[in-house]
Amino acid sequence: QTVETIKSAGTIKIGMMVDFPPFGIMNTSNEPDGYDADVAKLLGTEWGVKVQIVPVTGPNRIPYLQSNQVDLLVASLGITEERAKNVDFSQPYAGISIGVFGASDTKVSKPEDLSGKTIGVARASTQDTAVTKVAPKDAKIQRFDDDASAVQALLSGQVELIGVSNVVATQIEQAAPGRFDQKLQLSQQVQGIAVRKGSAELLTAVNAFVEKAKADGELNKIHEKWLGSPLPDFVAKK
Amino acid sequence: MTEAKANATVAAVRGTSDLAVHMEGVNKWYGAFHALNNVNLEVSRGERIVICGPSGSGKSTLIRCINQLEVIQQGRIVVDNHDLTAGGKNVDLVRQETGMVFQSFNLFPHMTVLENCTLAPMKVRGISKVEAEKTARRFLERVRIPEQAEKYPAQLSGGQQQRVAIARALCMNPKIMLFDEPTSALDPEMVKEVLDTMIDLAKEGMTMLCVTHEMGFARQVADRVIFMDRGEILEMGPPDTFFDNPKNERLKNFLGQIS
Amino acid sequence: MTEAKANATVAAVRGTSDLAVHMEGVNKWYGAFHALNNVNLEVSRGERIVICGPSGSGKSTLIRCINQLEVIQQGRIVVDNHDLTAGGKNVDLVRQETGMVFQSFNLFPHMTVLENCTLAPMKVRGISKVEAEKTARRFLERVRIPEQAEKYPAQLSGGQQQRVAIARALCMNPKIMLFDEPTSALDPEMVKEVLDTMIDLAKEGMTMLCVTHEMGFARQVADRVIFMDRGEILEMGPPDTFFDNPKNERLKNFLGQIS
Amino acid sequence: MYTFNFEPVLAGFDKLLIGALVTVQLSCAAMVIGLIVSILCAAGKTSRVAPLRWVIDAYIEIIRNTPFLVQIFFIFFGLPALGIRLSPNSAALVALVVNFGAYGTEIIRAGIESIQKGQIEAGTALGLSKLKIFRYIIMKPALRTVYPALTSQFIYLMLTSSVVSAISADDLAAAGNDLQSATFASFEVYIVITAMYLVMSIGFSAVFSMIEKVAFRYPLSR
Amino acid sequence: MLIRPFGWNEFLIIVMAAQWTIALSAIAFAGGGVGGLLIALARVSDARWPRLLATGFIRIFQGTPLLMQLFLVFFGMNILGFAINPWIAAAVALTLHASAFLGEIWRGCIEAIPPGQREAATALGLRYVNRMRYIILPQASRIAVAPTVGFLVQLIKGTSLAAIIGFTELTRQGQIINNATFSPFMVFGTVAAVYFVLCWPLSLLARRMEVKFSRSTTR
Ligand SMILES: Nc1ncnc2c1ncn2[C@@H]1O[C@H](COP(=O)(O)OP(=O)(O)OP(=O)(O)O)[C@@H](O)[C@H]1O
Ligand SMILES: Nc1ncnc2c1ncn2[C@@H]1O[C@H](COP(=O)(O)OP(=O)(O)OP(=O)(O)O)[C@@H](O)[C@H]1O
Ligand SMILES: [Mg+2]
Ligand SMILES: [Mg+2]
Repeated sequence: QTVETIKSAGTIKIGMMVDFPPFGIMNTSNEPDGYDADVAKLLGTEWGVKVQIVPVTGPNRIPYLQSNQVDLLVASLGITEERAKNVDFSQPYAGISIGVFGASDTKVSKPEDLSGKTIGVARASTQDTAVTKVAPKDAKIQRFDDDASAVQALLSGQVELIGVSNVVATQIEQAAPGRFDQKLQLSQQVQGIAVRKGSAELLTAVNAFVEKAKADGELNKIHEKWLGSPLPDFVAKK
Repeated sequence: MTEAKANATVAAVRGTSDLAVHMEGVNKWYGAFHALNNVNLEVSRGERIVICGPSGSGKSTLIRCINQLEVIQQGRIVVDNHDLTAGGKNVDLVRQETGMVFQSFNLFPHMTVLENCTLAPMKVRGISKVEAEKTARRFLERVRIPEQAEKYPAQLSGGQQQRVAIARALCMNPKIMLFDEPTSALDPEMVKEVLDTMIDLAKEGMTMLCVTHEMGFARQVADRVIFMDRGEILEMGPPDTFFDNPKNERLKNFLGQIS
Repeated sequence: MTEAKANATVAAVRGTSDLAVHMEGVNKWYGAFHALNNVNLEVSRGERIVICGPSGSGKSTLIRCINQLEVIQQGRIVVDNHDLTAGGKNVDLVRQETGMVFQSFNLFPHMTVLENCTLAPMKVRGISKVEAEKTARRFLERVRIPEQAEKYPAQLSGGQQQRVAIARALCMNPKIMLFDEPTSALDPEMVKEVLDTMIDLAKEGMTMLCVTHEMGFARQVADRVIFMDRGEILEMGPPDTFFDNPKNERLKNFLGQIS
Repeated sequence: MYTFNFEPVLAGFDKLLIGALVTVQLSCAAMVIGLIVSILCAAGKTSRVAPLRWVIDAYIEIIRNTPFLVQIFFIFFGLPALGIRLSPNSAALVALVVNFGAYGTEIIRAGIESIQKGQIEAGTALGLSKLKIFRYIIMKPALRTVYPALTSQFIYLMLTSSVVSAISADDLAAAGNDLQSATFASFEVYIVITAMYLVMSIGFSAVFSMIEKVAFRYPLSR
Repeated sequence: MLIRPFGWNEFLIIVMAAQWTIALSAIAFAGGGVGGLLIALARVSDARWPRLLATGFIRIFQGTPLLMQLFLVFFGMNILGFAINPWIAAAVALTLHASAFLGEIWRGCIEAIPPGQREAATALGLRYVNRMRYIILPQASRIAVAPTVGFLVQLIKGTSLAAIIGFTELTRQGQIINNATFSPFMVFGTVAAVYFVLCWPLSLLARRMEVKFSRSTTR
C-alpha cells in the first residue's frame, strides 16, 4: 500500500486508542479526541485525505494493523525492539516518561526496593515493558486491561505501586491529592506511528510528515493543547 | 382450622377406644371444590374396609386425610387415639403407625430394595442398620421376594415393585395399612401376586383401608365396602349386601359399569 | 435386510388375495434381544383378531410391525397386497390403509378434536378442509361425541380421548384397524364406553387386530384369539376353545392369573 | 500475506500450561463451592421464611442479569472499600462462585421440581421429616436429572473465566495475553489458547460422564 | 485538566451505547435462530452424518470462549485475505455461537415430545416434513420459549465480547468513559443497571413461560 493508493481512495484509516488520556479519549460528544486524534487529523489535512478513526485497544491494536483493518496506527505505540520486529515505526511523534507511583509512605527509591511489592500496569503497554525490565524477580507484576484499571487497583489498595506515565500520574494527583507520589523514574519512552512491515514507501511519507510537523511547530501546538507543555526535548531532537 | 380445633375440643376427650380410625363430620375443600362432604367413618381395630367409587369421587382424598397427606378444613379425625386435628406431635405419631401403599409404587429409585425398606426405620425410629436389615429381609420374605433385596426398583416388574412397597410400609410396624388403588397400575398378570400378598396381610389381622376396584378381592376379604361419589359416602355395608343388594341408584349404575 | 428381501422374492408373487395381513417367518431383534421369533400369521379381510400374553411378550411389537412403526430384520409382511418388505412407496400406502389406536391415546394436544381428525386426511390425502371436517364430524357422531369437536384433548376424559383417537383413525378410511391395549390406561368406568365403540366397529365388518386383556370383549367379538409369549405365537384359535380348552401350559397359567 | 510463526508461542508454552492449570483449578474450586451454594439456596427457596426467599431471588436476578465482567470489577475493586481485600485469584474465585451459585440454584431448583410428588408423599407417609426427605429422597435423583445442565453450566463457567484476566488473575487467557503482548504473535497465540480451551472442555465432558457413571449407578425405569 | 467528572452526559453516552448491544444481540439471535433450527434437526435426524456433523459443531462452539471465536473470525479472515467488516465478522461469530447453544436447547425440546406423538403421526401416514411441521415443532416450540428467552439474556451479555473486534457497545463504552472519568463505581454501576434493564424483563418472561408450561403439563 502506498500513499498514492490512499490518496486516490480519499480516506485513510487510522487506528487510535480511545481509553488512554490524554493521548486518546472520547470527548463529551463521544468523538475520538486527544493528542493522537489531533495528530491523525493533521496528517489527513497534510495529505488531503479524509481521516477515518478506528478505535483500537492496547491488546488488539497490532492485530488491527496486521490484518489490514487500518492503514496506520497513531495509537501511543511506544517504540520497542520487540514491536519493531512486527511493525515498522516512524520517527517519534510523542513521548512520555514512565515512572513508578505509590502511596507517599511506601519506601521505594531504587529498582531493588520493588522486591516483594505488587506493581500494577496496563497489559502490553510501554509501562509493562519498562517495569518488567527493572523489577527484581520477586516483585509481583499485576497486569490489567488498561491504565484505568491499574489506577483503580492502586486507589483501592489492591496493589502498592503502579507503573504509569507522567500523564496518568497527573490524573492520580487530581483524583487523590497528596496521597501518592513518584517513586522511580524508569524511562523516557518515545512513541511512533506504526505501519505494516515492509511498507517502506508509506513509512517514508509518514516520516516526512512527522518531520514537517515538528519543524513548523504544529506538533508542539498540539502538545501544548493536550499536555500543557511543549514537546519534550527527547522527542523533538531525535 | 380454628373451627376444626374448636370442634375437637367440643367433642371432648373420650379416652382410649377400640377404634383404629374415627372420622367425624369431615369436610375438605380444594379451593372452591368440595372434595369431602361431611364424611363420618369408624373403623375398628382389625377391620378391613374396601372403598370404591367413580374417578374423582374423593376416595384417595379420604384415605390421604388419615395420615394427613391432606389437611382437612372441618371435622375431626382420630387415629389410634391420636387426635390429628389437635396437631402437634400427633401427626408424626400417626404417620409412624400407618403404612401407605400408592398406586404408582413410589419406591425411591436411587436406593436398592433393601435400602428402601431400611431408610425410615433407621432415620425415623433410630434403629441400627443391622437390626433394620434383619427386619427388612423378614418382610421381603413375607411378600415373597427375598432374592430381590439388592436390586434397584427399575430392575423389578410392577408387581414386584408393589410388593416391595408393601414390605417397606410393614417395616415400620404399622398398626393400620392404607392402600390407594395398589393394583391399578399393574399389568393384568401381576395383579394377582399383589392381591395375594394383601390377602395374607388381611388374614393376619391387620387393620386395612383399601381403595380398589378389584371386586373379587373385596368380596373375599372386606368386612365392609364403602361407595363414594362426589365426596360423600353413599353406601356402606358387608360385601354380600353391598354387591348383591345395592340400594343407592348411583351405586347400582356404577356396579353395572365396572363388571 | 438382504435376507428378508431374498425371502420375499423366493416366496414369489401370489397376486391379489383375500388376505388383509400376511406375515411369514417374521423375526425381529432389539439389539441382541429377540422380540419376535419366527411369527407366522394370516388375517383374512373382515376378520377380528385378539392378541394377549404377558407383559413384554411382543404383542405391541407384532402389531407395530404391520404399519412399520418397527422394522423387521427377517421374514415377510404383506398388508392388503402391499409387500412391506419390498419397501418403497408400499410403506406409505400401508400406513394410509391402516388405522392405529394406542394405549396412551396420543392425541395431538395442540389441536382441537376436529383438527386432530382432519389433519391427516388433508395433508396426506389432500382432501379439502370442508370435506375433511364433514367426514370428521360423521365419525365423531359414530363414536358418540359430536359435541366435543371444538375442545382440546386435555379437556376430555380418558374414555372420550380414546374415542377421539378411534375417530381420528377412521377418518383416513382404513381397511384395517390396529389397537394396542386401547383400554388399559382408562379408569374402570370408562372402559365400557370404549369397548362398546369397538364392538360397533367389529359389527360393521372392519378388519381388526387388537391387543387387549379384556377377555369379555375377546369372547364377544373375536374370530380368533392369539396367545404370545417371549416373542412367539404359542396358541391361536376361536375364543371358545382358546379360553375353555387351552392346550399350552403357559397359556393355562396366564389365564389362571388374569381371571 | 501473513506468515504464521508458532515459534514464540511454543517458547512460551510452559506459561500457557501454567495458565491453563490456574483456569482448571479456579473452575473446579468454583464449581464445588458454587454447587454447595446452589444447593443451600435451592433449599432456601423452598423455605417458608419469605424474606429468605426474597434475598435469594434478588441474588439470582442480579447476578443473572448483569455481565460477569462487571461483577468481578465490583468484587475486586469494590470490596476493599468494605475492608475486604482479595488477591486477584481469590477475587476471581469468589466472582465465579457467586456467578455459578446463581445459575446453579435455578438448575437445582428445576431438578427438585422434577421429583414426582409421590416420592415426597411416600417419604412423608413413612414419617420422615422435611429435612430428611430433602436429604435422602430428593437430593440424589434431583441432581441426576439436572446433571447435564449442571455440567454444561460448568463448561460455560470455565469459558467465562477467561474474563478474569481483566483483574490481573493469571489464568490461561491472561497467560495468552501476556504472551501475545511480549511476542505480538496474536493469531498464533489465540489459535493455540482456543485449542487449549477446547481440549479442556472436551476433557471435562469426559470426566463428567465418568463421574456420572459412578455417582448415578442406579438404573432408571423405562 | 483531563479527568472530567461523571455527569449526565457520560451517563447518556453509556445508555446510548446499549443500541449496539441490542443490534448485536438481534443479529446473533436471528442468525442463531436459523442456524439453531438446522443444528437441532440435524441432531435428531435418523441419518448418521448430519448427526455427527452437528455434534462436532456443537462441541467446538460450546467448547471455546466466544471471545476467541470473535477474534479468530475477524482477524483470521482478514489475515487469510478475506476482507471482512466487523459487522459481518460479529454476525458470523455470534451466529455460530448462538446456533450451537440454541441447537442444543431445541434438540432437548424436540426430544421432550413423547415418542407417541411421532408414532401417531406416522401411523396416520404423515411423512417427515409434515410430522415436523404440524406435530413436533409446534409442541416443541411451546416448551422452547422459556429456555430460549433465557439464552437470549446470556447472549445479550455475551455481545460485550464484540469489543475485541472494535464494537463500542455497552461494556466497552463503560471502559472508555471510565478511562476519561476514573469513577469506576458510577460507570460500571450504570453499565450493570443498563444490562439489568435489558435483561430482567426477559428473565421474568422466561420464568413466567416456564411456570405456565409446567402448569399445563402437570394437569
Ligand atoms: N391438589 C388438588 N387440588 C385441586 N383439586 C384436587 C386436588 N386433588 C384432588 N382434587 C380433586 O378432588 C377430587 C377428588 O379427588 P381424589 O383424588 O380423591 O379422587 P379419587 O376418587 O381418588 O379418584 P381416582 O379414582 O381418579 O383416583 C377430584 O375431582 C380431583 O380433581
Ligand atoms: N425400542 C426398544 N428397544 C429395546 N427393547 C425393546 C424396545 N421396544 C420393546 N422392547 C422389548 O421388546 C419386548 C417386547 O416388547 P413389547 O412392547 O412388544 O411387549 P408387549 O407384549 O406389548 O408388552 P406390554 O404388555 O407390556 O405392552 C420387551 O421385552 C421390551 O423390553
Ligand atoms: Mg385416587
Ligand atoms: Mg405393549
